[in-house]
Amino acid sequence: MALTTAVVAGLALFGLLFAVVAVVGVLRFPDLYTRAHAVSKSDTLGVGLVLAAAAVASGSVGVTLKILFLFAFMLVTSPIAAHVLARSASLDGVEAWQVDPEEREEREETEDDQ
Amino acid sequence: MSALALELTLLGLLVLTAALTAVIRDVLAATVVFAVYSLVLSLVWILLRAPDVALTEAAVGAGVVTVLLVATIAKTSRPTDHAELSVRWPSLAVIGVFAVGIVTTLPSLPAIGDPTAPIHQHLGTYYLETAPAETGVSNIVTAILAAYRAFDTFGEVVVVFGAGIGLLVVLRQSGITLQPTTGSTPSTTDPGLEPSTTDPHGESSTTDLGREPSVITTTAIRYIVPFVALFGLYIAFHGAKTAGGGFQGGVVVAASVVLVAFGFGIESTRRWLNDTVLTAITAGGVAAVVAIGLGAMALGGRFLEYTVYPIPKATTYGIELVELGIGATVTGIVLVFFFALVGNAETPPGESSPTHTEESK
Amino acid sequence: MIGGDLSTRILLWVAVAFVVISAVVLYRAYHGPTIQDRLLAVNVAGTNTVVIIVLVAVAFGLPDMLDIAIVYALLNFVLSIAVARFIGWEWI
Amino acid sequence: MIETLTTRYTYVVAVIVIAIGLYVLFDRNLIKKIVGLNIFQTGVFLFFVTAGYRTGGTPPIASAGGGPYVSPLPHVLILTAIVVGVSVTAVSLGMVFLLYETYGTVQEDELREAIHE
Repeated sequence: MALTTAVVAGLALFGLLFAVVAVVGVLRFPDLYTRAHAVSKSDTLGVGLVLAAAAVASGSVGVTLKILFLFAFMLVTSPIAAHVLARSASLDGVEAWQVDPEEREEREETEDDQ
Repeated sequence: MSALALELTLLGLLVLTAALTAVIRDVLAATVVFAVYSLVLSLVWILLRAPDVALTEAAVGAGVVTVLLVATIAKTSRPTDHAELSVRWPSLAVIGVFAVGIVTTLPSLPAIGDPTAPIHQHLGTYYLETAPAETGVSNIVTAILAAYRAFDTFGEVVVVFGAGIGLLVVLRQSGITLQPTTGSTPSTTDPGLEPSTTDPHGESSTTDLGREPSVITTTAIRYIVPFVALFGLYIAFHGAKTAGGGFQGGVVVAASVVLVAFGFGIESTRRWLNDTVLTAITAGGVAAVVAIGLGAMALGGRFLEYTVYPIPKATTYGIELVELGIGATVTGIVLVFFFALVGNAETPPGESSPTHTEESK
Repeated sequence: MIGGDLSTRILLWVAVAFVVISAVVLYRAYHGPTIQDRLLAVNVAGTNTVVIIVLVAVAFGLPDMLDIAIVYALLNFVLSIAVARFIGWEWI
Repeated sequence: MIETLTTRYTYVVAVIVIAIGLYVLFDRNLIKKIVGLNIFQTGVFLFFVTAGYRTGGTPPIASAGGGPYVSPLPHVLILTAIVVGVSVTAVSLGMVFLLYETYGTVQEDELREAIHE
């Protein structure tokens, strides 16, 4: 009994970590493309791990099959949704974020004299 | 303890999203926050052990209302990009007094979940005990909906049907009809939108949205649509055994057609699903429910009295057929909503209305 | 029964964490400079909702609720594509 | 007061959501009015479904030895109400679009002036 609880706890917390990372990415990243990038990767993985934890905790085959289908579906659709958003943004002329030129020169100077 | 914590955080988030929708000035940002509100609400229904209501909220919130709201916003106003907050204090004060007034009456209600509350005594227990046996259907909510209150559900189907017709009538005033533009007439002279030249074999080179859909989306949609449609039918068919029913299944099936519309161009989908098919589905659903009802009267029973039919387990089949009738009607009507409000891609709003000025609010 | 053994309690507390995450994502939904940012926030909130539904379904032992999670996964995808494609056409 | 909060907190949340729905209903923008109407409706639905809740209850789907069921009656009423609510929302969005087509605005005050001309 303790083993399954440990597995469930491990999977769930690890998955939660990735979900938190995804949300931090969504909030902190400078422009849409990096945010979409964060969501499509980290969120999908985080969700997958937590779903695995739920499947292990449920123990019944029926529930695990449904969760498997759910994860397979989200594995396909979540990145595509992020792709569609990014594409619609690029067609709308949302520019990607660049380090602005002055900042880049300062950075190069600091790297030279290190 | 943890269940209570989940319930309180969900209710907190529910109030937060509702309040945020209220204070955000930009209408599109408010609609997006309203979509999150609908997600949280569906979770609250699950915690209150109402799977049917949660499923309907899911189908409605994510499937119909948000898409229609965003469609109307994109067609009417030019939302500002910076969303500032603004609060109208006088109306807040008046409504605050109103809310406090109601809250003071709450102590007279029984505590939440109290088994001795009157709702669990009289009628509720009757249905819980007799419904499964009498109707042979394990989902008691569907049993009540389609058997005991079949006439009311019939009224609900007619309301949905009426809404579809009402929307078409309203939109006809502004020159928008469901007629697919036959042939490949260039959509508008506006240079911005390339004319949607449809090749002879019907595959339009550029979609009527004026943009080539990315290969990723079309192939993904091509593989996903059958699952979405199949799952919608499963919900509609299986409404008697597990949570689900005609309405929720109908919305999911309609969502699969919306996917096709966005994957392969609204124009070609409308030509595939032209008016005869749409009217057949919607009218067919309502006609099915009426036929079952009148058939019962023909056999000497009352309107929609399934037990009169000679076949064994008549009520179960009656319920499932009525649910399918609802499903068909709802699929047709949601598609009418979609094609009417979203579908007329050829005439971007600027052109069709004479009085529309360029910098409209 | 519900909060009974340890694994269900863990699942429920992880569900609470996901609700908090959805609340935090609201900032992007409100502030997001472009429309697509807001849609991304709804997308993340939708995925989180699916996970919460599965966790609650397993913790409370209600297998029927998984259908709701699947419906949400399907409709969130449709919502993202429909709105993103639709908005791309307009001048917004 | 505290006793109400601890045993009837969901009703209090329902009342708050109804109040917020009313507040949004008074907004200038017609589309936000429709969103406000939806929020107001869901507040009432929350009130109904919580009334039917029963501690330790299972969903009203008959299964062998299903334990104390939650009362199915509010669920049935709310299912019909949500369907009608969607129909009202769709038709009112159509009307907002028609108003925009003829008067070119969705703001209530600008609309009133445009109608008076």
